[in-house]
This record gives sequence, structure tokens and C-alpha cells, in this order.
Amino acid sequence: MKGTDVTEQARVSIKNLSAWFGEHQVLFDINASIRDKWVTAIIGPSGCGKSTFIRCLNRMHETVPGARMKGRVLLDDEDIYKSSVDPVSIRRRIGMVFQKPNPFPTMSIFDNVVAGLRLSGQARRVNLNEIVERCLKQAALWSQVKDRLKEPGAGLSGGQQQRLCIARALAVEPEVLLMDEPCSALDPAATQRIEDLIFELKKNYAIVIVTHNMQQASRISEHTGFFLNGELVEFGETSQIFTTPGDKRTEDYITGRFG
Amino acid sequence: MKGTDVTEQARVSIKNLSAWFGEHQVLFDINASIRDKWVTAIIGPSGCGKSTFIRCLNRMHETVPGARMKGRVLLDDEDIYKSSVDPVSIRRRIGMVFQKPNPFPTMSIFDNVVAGLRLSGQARRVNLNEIVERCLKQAALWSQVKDRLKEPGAGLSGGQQQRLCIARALAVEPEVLLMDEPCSALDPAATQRIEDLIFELKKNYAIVIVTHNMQQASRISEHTGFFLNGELVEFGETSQIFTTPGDKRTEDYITGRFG
Amino acid sequence: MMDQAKGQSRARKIKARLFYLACLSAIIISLGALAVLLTDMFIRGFGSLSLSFLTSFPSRFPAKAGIKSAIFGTIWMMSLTALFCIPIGISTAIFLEEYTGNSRLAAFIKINISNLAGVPSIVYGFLGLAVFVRALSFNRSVLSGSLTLALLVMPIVIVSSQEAIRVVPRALREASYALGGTRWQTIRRVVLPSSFPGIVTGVILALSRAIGETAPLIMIGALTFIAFVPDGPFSEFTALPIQIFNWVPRPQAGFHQVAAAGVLVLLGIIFFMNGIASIIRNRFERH
Amino acid sequence: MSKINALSRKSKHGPKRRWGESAIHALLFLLSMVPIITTFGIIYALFAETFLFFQEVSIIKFLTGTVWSPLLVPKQFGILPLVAGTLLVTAGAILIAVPIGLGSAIFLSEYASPRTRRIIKPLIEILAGIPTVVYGYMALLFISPLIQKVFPQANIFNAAAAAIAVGVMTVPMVASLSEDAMSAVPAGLREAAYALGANRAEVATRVVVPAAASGIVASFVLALSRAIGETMIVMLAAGATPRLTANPLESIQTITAYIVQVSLGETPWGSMEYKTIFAAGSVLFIMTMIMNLVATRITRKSRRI
Amino acid sequence: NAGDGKGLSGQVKIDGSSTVYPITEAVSEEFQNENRGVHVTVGLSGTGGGFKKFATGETDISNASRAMKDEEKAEAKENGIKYLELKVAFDGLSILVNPDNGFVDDLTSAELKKIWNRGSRVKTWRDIRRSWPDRRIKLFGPGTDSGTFDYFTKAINGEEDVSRADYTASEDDNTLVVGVAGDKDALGYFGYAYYMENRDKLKIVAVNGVKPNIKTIRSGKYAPLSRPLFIYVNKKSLKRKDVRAYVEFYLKNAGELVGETGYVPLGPDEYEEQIDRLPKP
Ligand SMILES: Nc1ncnc2c1ncn2[C@@H]1O[C@H](COP(=O)(O)OP(=O)(O)OP(=O)(O)O)[C@@H](O)[C@H]1O
Ligand SMILES: Nc1ncnc2c1ncn2[C@@H]1O[C@H](COP(=O)(O)OP(=O)(O)OP(=O)(O)O)[C@@H](O)[C@H]1O
Ligand SMILES: [Mg+2]
Ligand SMILES: [Mg+2]
Repeated sequence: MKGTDVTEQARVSIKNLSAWFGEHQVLFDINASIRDKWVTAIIGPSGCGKSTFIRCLNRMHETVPGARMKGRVLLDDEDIYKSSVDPVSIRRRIGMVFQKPNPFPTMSIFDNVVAGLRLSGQARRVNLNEIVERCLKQAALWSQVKDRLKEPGAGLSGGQQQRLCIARALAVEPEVLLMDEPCSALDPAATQRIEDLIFELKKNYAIVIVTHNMQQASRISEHTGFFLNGELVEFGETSQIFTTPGDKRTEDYITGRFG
Repeated sequence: MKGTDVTEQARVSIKNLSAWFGEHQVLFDINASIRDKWVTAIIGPSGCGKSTFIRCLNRMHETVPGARMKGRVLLDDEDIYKSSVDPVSIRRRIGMVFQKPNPFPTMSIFDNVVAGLRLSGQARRVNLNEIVERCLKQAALWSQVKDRLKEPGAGLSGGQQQRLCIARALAVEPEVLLMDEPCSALDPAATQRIEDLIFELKKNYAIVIVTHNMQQASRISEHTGFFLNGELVEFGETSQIFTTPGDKRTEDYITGRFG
Repeated sequence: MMDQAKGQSRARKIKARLFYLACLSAIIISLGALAVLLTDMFIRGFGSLSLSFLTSFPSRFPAKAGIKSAIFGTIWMMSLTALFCIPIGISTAIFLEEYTGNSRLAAFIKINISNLAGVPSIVYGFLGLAVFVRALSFNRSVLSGSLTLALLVMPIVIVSSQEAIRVVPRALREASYALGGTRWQTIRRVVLPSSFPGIVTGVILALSRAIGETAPLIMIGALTFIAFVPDGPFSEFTALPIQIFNWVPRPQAGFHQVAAAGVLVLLGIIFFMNGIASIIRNRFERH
Repeated sequence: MSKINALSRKSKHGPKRRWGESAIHALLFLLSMVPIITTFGIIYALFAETFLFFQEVSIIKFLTGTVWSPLLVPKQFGILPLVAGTLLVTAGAILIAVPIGLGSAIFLSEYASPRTRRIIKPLIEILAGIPTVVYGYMALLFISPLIQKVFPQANIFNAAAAAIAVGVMTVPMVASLSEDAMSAVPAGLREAAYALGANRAEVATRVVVPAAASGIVASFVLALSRAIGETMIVMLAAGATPRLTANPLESIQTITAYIVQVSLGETPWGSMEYKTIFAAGSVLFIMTMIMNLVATRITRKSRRI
Repeated sequence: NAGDGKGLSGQVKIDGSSTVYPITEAVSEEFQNENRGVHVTVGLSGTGGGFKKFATGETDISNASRAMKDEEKAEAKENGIKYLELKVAFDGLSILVNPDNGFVDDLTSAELKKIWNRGSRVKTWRDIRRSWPDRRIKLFGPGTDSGTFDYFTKAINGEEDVSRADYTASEDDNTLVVGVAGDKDALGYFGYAYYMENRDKLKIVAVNGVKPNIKTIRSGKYAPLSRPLFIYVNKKSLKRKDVRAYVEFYLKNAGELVGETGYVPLGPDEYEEQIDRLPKP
């Protein structure tokens, strides 16, 4: 494996991470680090463990019955799996956006954005209107929905729903943003808009994005990790991975010989 | 639009085809033709109408409530939408394989292969064992399943399931084979095997394959059609489309500028 | 900001804990009620449970009383009920799910069914009395009883079959259509086999409901001393819940034990039916 | 092409298949009429006699009268005491069934391991299979004495004991159906909430329960109609004293219990007293029907969101 | 199905009063044991429901805890149903209190009427007799649709269906036993048979100085609360062998079987007399 020499600016460091579903091991001894203000793209064929990997970064993996992991994940040098750490607080610091847009169907657009704040009881202490406006603007959705904040979030188009989910993730002010194939359910125009948004967001966050679209990875990321069968085959600067991959398998994948 | 000058050897000709879901038009005045013993690849970003297009070719489109179409689809110069034509018989002559492998979960491997024959009551008149063996061999699955034909088809791996679905489609001896992203749920090795299979099958069939994998399209097809927002932007020989696309949008898509 | 993000406040944690405890006590109460009921029945009834209890006719002496006629009556009645409600229920579900789409007729039938599901069982007793016992002159026969119960549990069969049919993936239907299957062939070969476990569950649920129903049978006049086994659909009959209801109000304490033993038998039958259902479910779901 | 294909093409326009398809369609259509016929059958069975009854008794007095004593001299036909008794028992039953049932459902769907759920759910469903006669005697011999211990003024037959038993009887319905609805909530929604830093209880109350609301409400409605229509329990445990009261410690009578009382009783058939059960049955039917229609409205509304 | 035993076969349909039911049930059980080929069914539709079916010819025999009423007679006549009224037993309605009640040993008809009449203002024991304590009485009685209620109201209050309504009613006499046994200020009335089965839990009260027992009930000395129980037999049915055999069996064995059920049998010659009244086959 190449390219793990970036640890010094790491926001999140992954050390010897392995993961299982029941008896079935799906991640094998992963080491990587996520840099602040960079976009890290995770690519690889279906079923290789991309989702499992990023779900280990905010302890979502453990919400699946029968799932377990080994190894360490450091957020600012603190192990998030230490027993004294509350997974709930970790998830607040490391936000997540999913493949399929999943706004809360029973809530309005406004309520969706502030759902995270309401849960933690912070809603009373802050100006919700301000936050909703800021987050929707950050998510490039404000102009389209500002007149119908009270309508249900499920009434939006797929791309708008995904941006709503991003706004919702931003509202709790995370430090790291994980995105699991956020564009795969979207049309080209919506994809374009989300990509622009990621470009904006990376000024403030460390972003990890899973994608099956190689072009997208090369367009938006600084770092790329290539997974195959649960192993991190290659991890390093995007430009280098896409031009001079260090591993034959990476090359095969990138040139479309499979997947 | 370019490249519709292939009608003379056409097995299937599509004339001014438009299609709707309810009030929402998703195909606009498509003209194309499918040549016998060639593979025609259909590419385009998600939601552009690729699936709808091929589903219009065997009258599967009309099984969706609220869906309708306009235009003509000629199979050997006979309009399949003529009122005297039975859609059931058309679907028998134009087989289809879907994106997600969908073997019948309640049937054994054997029964899956002959399901089409059983449906039409032909099963009694022919030697089923022979047919099962031939089709499974054609689908390159025989050697792996010949000892467990009585086991449920759902117990196979994804790639095997997809080949089982192909065998099932072949068993009714169609004249044209439509495949809607048959490899997108498969791993690289399974994909490779299906591609080999397509290579074999095209000796006897006219094949239409939808794919989101440009490399796959260029590897396996003679013809390529590029859809965007329900329009057939470009249709012609694959080599030409991938080297000297006639349309700026085709070029943008192929070089990964979106999608 | 770091402070807020520090995690859940104490109050949130306590609330979550209390909520968990509330849910836990709910389930404990539910199971506790079951335990109390079953234990009570066992203590009362187990002593009376014997082979001769199963093979004797009712008697005025608790020690001699048995449930032979009730068991046969229940078997007769359940068989006929199943015979009526299964085909009609499943057909209706198929019709609603596969043939009508969103038509007015479908909407009307659906409203009807959801209303019928809420109609008290005793009201079906009026129906059975007026239509089957009187108008059709089936008297208080097994046939009248099972027709009444079949109508009573029909909504359960329909609704659960509808649900089972609805969750059959569209992909499977499409596969069948693409192979040249007609609508009915697709239903027959693909949809019904796939929804079979769900339909069986619904049917068992319906029959378990029917087997314990008392009020509508009382309405059609089935509360009767019967010391023979029904010999046909037009024969008079008694059934387990009826026999239990007949015994419970008696002055002799012995009958209360016999009644409890009857309840144990009834529960045993329900258990058995549910066991069969789950075997069928597991068998098919594994595929 | 091959032989098979020639065959298939020959049979494709075959009139036989077309005929079979439409015959099946017609048959299914006919069988689907059974629910509609049933509804009309019920209406006929109830309303024909009810109509005769109202030729003798004023419908206004029937609906507004506060004394129900059709079998006592002087006869009075005010249905309100029976309606009140029915509602009292139903309300009490719902107060028990909803929190316990919903709590059990949440426990099963959000806290229990799949293994635990697989064991417990069928156990709870057994509760639904116990014949209600049994609950009736439980109420009388077990619950009622307990109530009398706490409230010595309570009657041995009282609405509370019946209500508790009916509640316990309907718990499995609420638990099992609500659990189904909650399990059907897409995993994506739960994940979204977890990812925002919600704990399990918050996921359950803020996300899962609202998203499953239509199914949960449907389970309440079913429990409600079972409670309204429950007969054996109230007959055995609530007494046979029609009384316009809201005191659950008193003996009362419900519509269903009255109907059974008369249909097993000494009243001559065809007499006006006997016709009261049709009038009472009609009231019961209309009550549950209105409730169901309202509930359909509510669930449809909550489903739209 | 030709029947074994005496070779009889057929179907005897009986319905009617739940009070008479235990007697008919006992007879039917014994009869069935001897004649497996005959299917005897005994329904519980109440005296009224039973007469309805009887008057339309649906049943062969009707159990009745009272004599047929005029409108019921009229209906039977209209349908051309001729019948025979047979007396089969006596029932003594018993007045019961809790065994812990030390002061109530007997009550007069007048006192009972004072307690149970419509609009009665008796609330405490003291309202009955000055010397009794000032505690609330809890009254228990059968539901208003039972034969016991009809008979009691007629005998005590003078008119059928006239009663105070604010007592605890249950159709199920057994639950009345539970009620009276469970409350030391309870007073209730129900059938003598239920008392017999629960003697240890209940205390019986003399009426007008007479305690109910087999002798006083049969002789009518226990007045006015002893009443006869009947079966009505359709004369046309009686021409059938199975029905005739059943009725004869009934009257021959009633003397013994009635005692078992807690009711009071007629004198032996009274049964003989009724057998003689049966039309010759
Ligand atoms: N809930 C689960 N239970 C059991 N196994 C699971 C579960 N989720 C995923 N897996 C298995 O874990 C492996 C890795 O899955 P994962 O979802 O991480 O892959 P992925 O790279 O995200 O794939 P995709 O591109 O299809 O999303 C796969 O083999 C998958 O079958
Ligand atoms: N059943 C349906 N009802 C309504 N609209 C539909 C339906 N199926 C597809 N559409 C719409 O029709 C358009 C074309 O869909 P289609 O499935 O043909 O696209 P596609 O090119 O196959 O996309 P993908 O690559 O995601 O499979 C899309 O806008 C889609 O939202
Ligand atoms: Mg994934
Ligand atoms: Mg598609």
C-alpha cells in the first residue's frame, strides 16, 4: 500500500481497522487518514466495503445488529471507540449524508433542517430561523425553498432532497462530513450542483465521499482510496492515483476493465 | 442526429417513438434500428430514459400503470403495437434481462430455466432436460449448477443468478435480447463472464444492452446510442461515437464531464 | 460549540433511560398477563386433561364430561370456514391488487372491507341468524356457523393476502411478463407462490380468530347440548368455545376445571395451527 | 426459427387463452363482490327489524333517553345507558391497550435483538388467540377482587374489571400491528437520525413512531373496534345493569352484553322487547362504522405526509 | 346410522329455558347413552326463544320455566301446532345472604316487596327492620330477561317485570354466587340449585318463616317462591317413535335425575299420571 505519509495534517486517522457482519469479515486492517479541508474520495466495485468503511468512522456501523469492528479511529488524536466516548456525540461531530436522500417524511423542510438541534435540546438556545437560512444557503437550496419552508420535505425532487439532507447534516455543525454515494440517485444537473456544493464545503470541513463514478472522484477529490474485497488497495493523492496507479488492480478498475 | 443509415439490415426499427409516464414525457421522438447479430449499446446518464426506451421494444412499458407511448416499433417490418398483435407473444419473441438478477425465488434452477415454457404450456411438448442443458450451457452456467438443478435459484451468487436469468430468457428462443444494465449489480469477475457470454450470444441474436459503464459499451458493442433527457442525441457505430462523437454533449458525457 | 457537541446532556440520557424502562415494563406486563393467564388455566385445567376428556361426550357430571362433540364440531366448522373464506378472500385480494388498479370500484370494495374488519362479531351473529339460519333455512347447522364465521374473518384473509401480494417485487412480475406470461399466468406461477407465506399467515390468523369466537355462534343459536358427532354440513353442532361457555356458569366447581381444560385444548389447537404456519413460513422464506 | 417458436406463434392469438383470462377476471370480480354483499346483508339483517321497532318507539326518545329498561315495568327505551357503558369499557380498554401495546411494540422493534423478537412476538400473539370467555372469568375472579381490595366501594361486577380484561385482550393486536408498522420504517430514516446524534429513544419517538403513524393508528382503530364489539368479557364481568354513569367501579351494561342477554333470555321472539336487540345492534354497527370511516380519514391523512 | 341399543334412530330437537336446561340435559345424556342412534339436541334460547321455534314447528320439545303466554299460544295455533304441557319439576327461588351476616334469618313477603319493588327506598338494613344495622345493602339478582326474574317479580311485587332497577344484575347465576359470597352486606335471589352447590359460601334465608328444602318446595309450603317447570311436547312429533321414547324416558327418569340437578322432583305418582296422559301411539 502507498501514500499513508499524510498523517501529520490528519483530522481523522484510521489505524488497523477491521470490520465484520456476524462472522463475515468485510474490512481487513485498513490504515488511512483524512485531511482537513480536503475531499477524500473512496472508490471501488460494489460490495467491496466502501460503505462499511465510512460507517466505521462515525460509529454508525455498530447500529447494525451483529456488526462489530476492531482497530482504532482517531478524531483529533482521540480514539472515538474509547469506552468513555459517547457514540451519540461522535455522530454529532462527524456528520453523514446517505446514498438515498432520506429526509424525515413527517417533518417540514424547516423541521428537517433543525431536526438534529431539536434532538439535542439546543433548539431553544439558538435562533432557528437564522440557522435554517444559513444551512439551506450553504446547501444551495435556499432560493428554491425559502417560500415553502413549512411544506413536507418529501415533496422535493431527489436532488433537492439530497441537498436538504446535506443542510440537515450541516445544521449540527459537524467537523467532518461523510457522504455515501450522495449523487448516485440524482440526475446530472443535480449532481453538478452537489459537486459545486462539495467544492464550497471543503473550505470548512474534512469531507469523505464514496462514489462509484470515477470521473466524479477525479473531479472533486484531493485524496482517493481504492477498496477491493475489503482491502484498501491504494490510498493517495487523486491526481497520482488516476495517472500513475501503483497497483495493477487499481489501474484495471480505473480504466473500466471491471466494475 | 447521425447514423440512422443502417435500416436495411434492421431486425427492429424504431420510428418516432415517444413515451410518457402519466403526463410526464420521458422519450421524445426516437428513431433507431437494431441490427441482427450485432450488439447495440445504450448509454446515458441516470434518468435519461434508457430503460424506458428498451422497455418500449417489447411492450413492457405498457405494464406500468399510467404509462403510454406513441410511434411505431417494427419487428421484421411488422408493427408490434398493431392492435391485432398480442403483447404476450411479442415478449416471447423479444426476451429481456433486467438490471437486478430476478430469478423466481420459489422455483428451482431447473424450473427457473423452463418457466417461460411452462407459462405458455409448451413444456409438455418438448424435452425439458435437453432445453435446460442447452440454455444453461449457452449461459455458461451449466458446469457450475448441473449437479444441483433442483435447488432454489435464489441460492446462487449474484453473477450466477444473472446468468440463470439469461438462460431463462434464452429458453423461450427469442429473436432479440434486451438487457437492462445486466452487470451493474455484479462483481468484476461475473461481469467478465457475462460479457463473454454476450459475445457468444450475438452470433444468433440481435442484442440491445443498456449500460452505465462506457468502457463496457466500447468493449462489447458494434452500435451505440447516447440518450440525454429523453432524446437520442447520437446513434451510430461504437468506434466512431467513442473516438469522434458528433455532438458536444456526447463528448462531454464520454469524457466524464458529468453523469 | 464544542461544549454543545460534547454529547448528550444528562437530561437527555436520563430521558432515554426512562423511555427504555417504560417500554421494557410494557413488554413485561404483556408477557406477565400471558403468564398469569396460562398458569391459571394450567392449574385449574391440567388435572381434568385426559384421553377420556377428549373422547367423551358432554355430561352433567364434571368427572365424566368430555369434549368429543365439541372437538369434532370445531374441526367441521373450521374446515368449512376455511373452505369458504380462503378462496373468496384470496380471490378478492388478487382482484384488488392485480386487476382493478385505482378504480372507483376498488376503492368502494376496499372501504367495505376495512369497515367489515371493524364490525363487532356479534353483528355478524345477526347476519348469520337472519340470512343463514332463517332466510336460507340452514337452521343452526355447522354450515350456518361456518358461513357466519367465514364472513367474519374474511377481511383478515383479504387484507393480509393483499399485503402479501403487494410486497412481491415488481421485478418478478416483470420477469414473468418478459417471458411472455399473461396476467393470470404471472399471478398463478409467480405472484401467488411468492406471497404464499404471507397468505398462510393471514389465513391462520383468521382461523385462530374464528376458532375462539363465541358471541356470533350464540346469536345463531349454537349454545346447545350435543352428545353426537356432526355427520354433515347440515348437522347441528357444538364447538369448543361454546362448550366452555356452557360449562363456566355452572354451579359445580368441577365444571370450572373442565372448562379450563377445554381452554387448554383450544389453546393447544391454536398453538398447533400457528406452529404449522411458522413452519410453512420458514420453509418458504428460506428460498 | 425453431419448432418451439413456430408453436408459440401459432398459439399466440389462440382464442382459448384470451377466453380463459377473461373468465378468470370475471370470476375474481364476482368473488370480490362478497364483501359488498356482506355489508348489505348486515344492513338488511339489522335494519329491517329496527325499522319495525321504530314504528312503536320514538327514535328521538330512543336516542336521547337516559333510562334503558325494556324488560321492566314501566318500559323505557333510552339507549344512552348502554352506549355509555360501551364507551366506558372501551375507553378504559384503550387506556390500557395503547400504552402497553405501543410500549411493547417499541421495545420489540427498537430495543430487542432479532432473536428476542422472534421469540416474544409469537408469544404475545398467543394472547390474541385465547377465547374471550376466558378473559371474562379472569376479570371476574381475578381482577375484580383486586379492584375491590383497592376500592372497597367497588361492585363485584364493574366496568373497570371488564375494561382491564378487554384492554389486556387487545394489547397483542396493538403490539403486533404497531411493531409491523415500525419494522417497515425504512432503515435509512433511523440511520439519518442516528447520524445526527440521536440516541435510541429519540430515534424511536421522533422518527420511527411518526413515520409509522398510519400503521400505529390503524392498530389503535382495530383495538378500538374490538373493544366496542367485545361481548363475552363484558357480559361476564361488567354486570347486567344499564346505567348512565362514568364511574368505572359500578356495574353497567354494554350494548353487546344486552344483545346476548336477550338472545339467551325469556323474551318472546317477535315481541317489541325482542326487537330492541336489533335497534341496539344497529346503534353498535353505526358507531363502529362511523369510527372506522373517521379512522380511515385519519390514516389516509397521516399517510400522505 | 340405524341406531343401536333399542334400534331407534332419528333426531329429537329441544330448545328453550336455561332454567329447565340442566334437567333436560341430564335426561338427554342418559337417553343418548342408551340410544346412540337418536340425536338429541338441547338448545338454550330461553323460554321465549324456545316457544318461538316450538310454535313454528322447528322443535319437538320446548323447555319452559313458565306457562305459555297467550300470544305464544295464538302463534302455535296459527301454525297448526298442537301440544302437551308436562310438568317436570319444581324450582324454589332462594333468598341468600353472606354467611358473615349474623342478623338476617328470615324475611316476610312484605319485607321482600319493600326491598325489591319498583321505586323502593330501602338502602340500608335498617330500612327493613329497625333493629338491623345502618349499613348499605348490596342487592344481587338475575338479569331482567331471565325466567327467575319474571317469576320473582310476579310473586313478590305482584306484577311481572316490576322491580327496582338499581341492583347488581347478572345473567349468570354463578357470578351472583360470587357476588353474594364476596360481600358481607349482600342480599340476592336466585335458583335453589345454585344454593345447593354453594352451601358453604352462602346463607339461606327463610321466607315467611319457611326455609326452602325439598319438602317445603314440593308441597308448596315454601310460598310464594316455589314454581313448577315444564316441557312442552309437539303432539305431531310425539307420534314419532324416537320422540315418544324420549318423552317416556324423561318422565320415567325425571324423579331421579331432577334431584341430581338441585331442583325438586314431583311426587312419583305425578310422573306416572303424566305418562298416562300421553296419547296412545
Ligand atoms: N447489514 C449487513 N449485514 C450483513 N452483511 C452486510 C450488511 N451490509 C453489507 N454487508 C456485506 O458487507 C460487504 C461490504 O458491504 P458494503 O455495503 O460496505 O459495500 P459497498 O462497497 O458500499 O457496496 P456498494 O457500492 O454496493 O454500496 C458486502 O459483502 C455486503 O454483502
Ligand atoms: N414507473 C415510473 N413512473 C413514473 N416515472 C418514471 C417511472 N419509471 C421511470 N420514470 C421516470 O422516467 C424517466 C426515465 O426513466 P428511466 O428509468 O427510463 O431512466 P434510465 O435512463 O433507465 O435511468 P437509470 O440509469 O437510473 O436506470 C425518469 O425521469 C424517471 O424518473
Ligand atoms: Mg455502499
Ligand atoms: Mg434504468
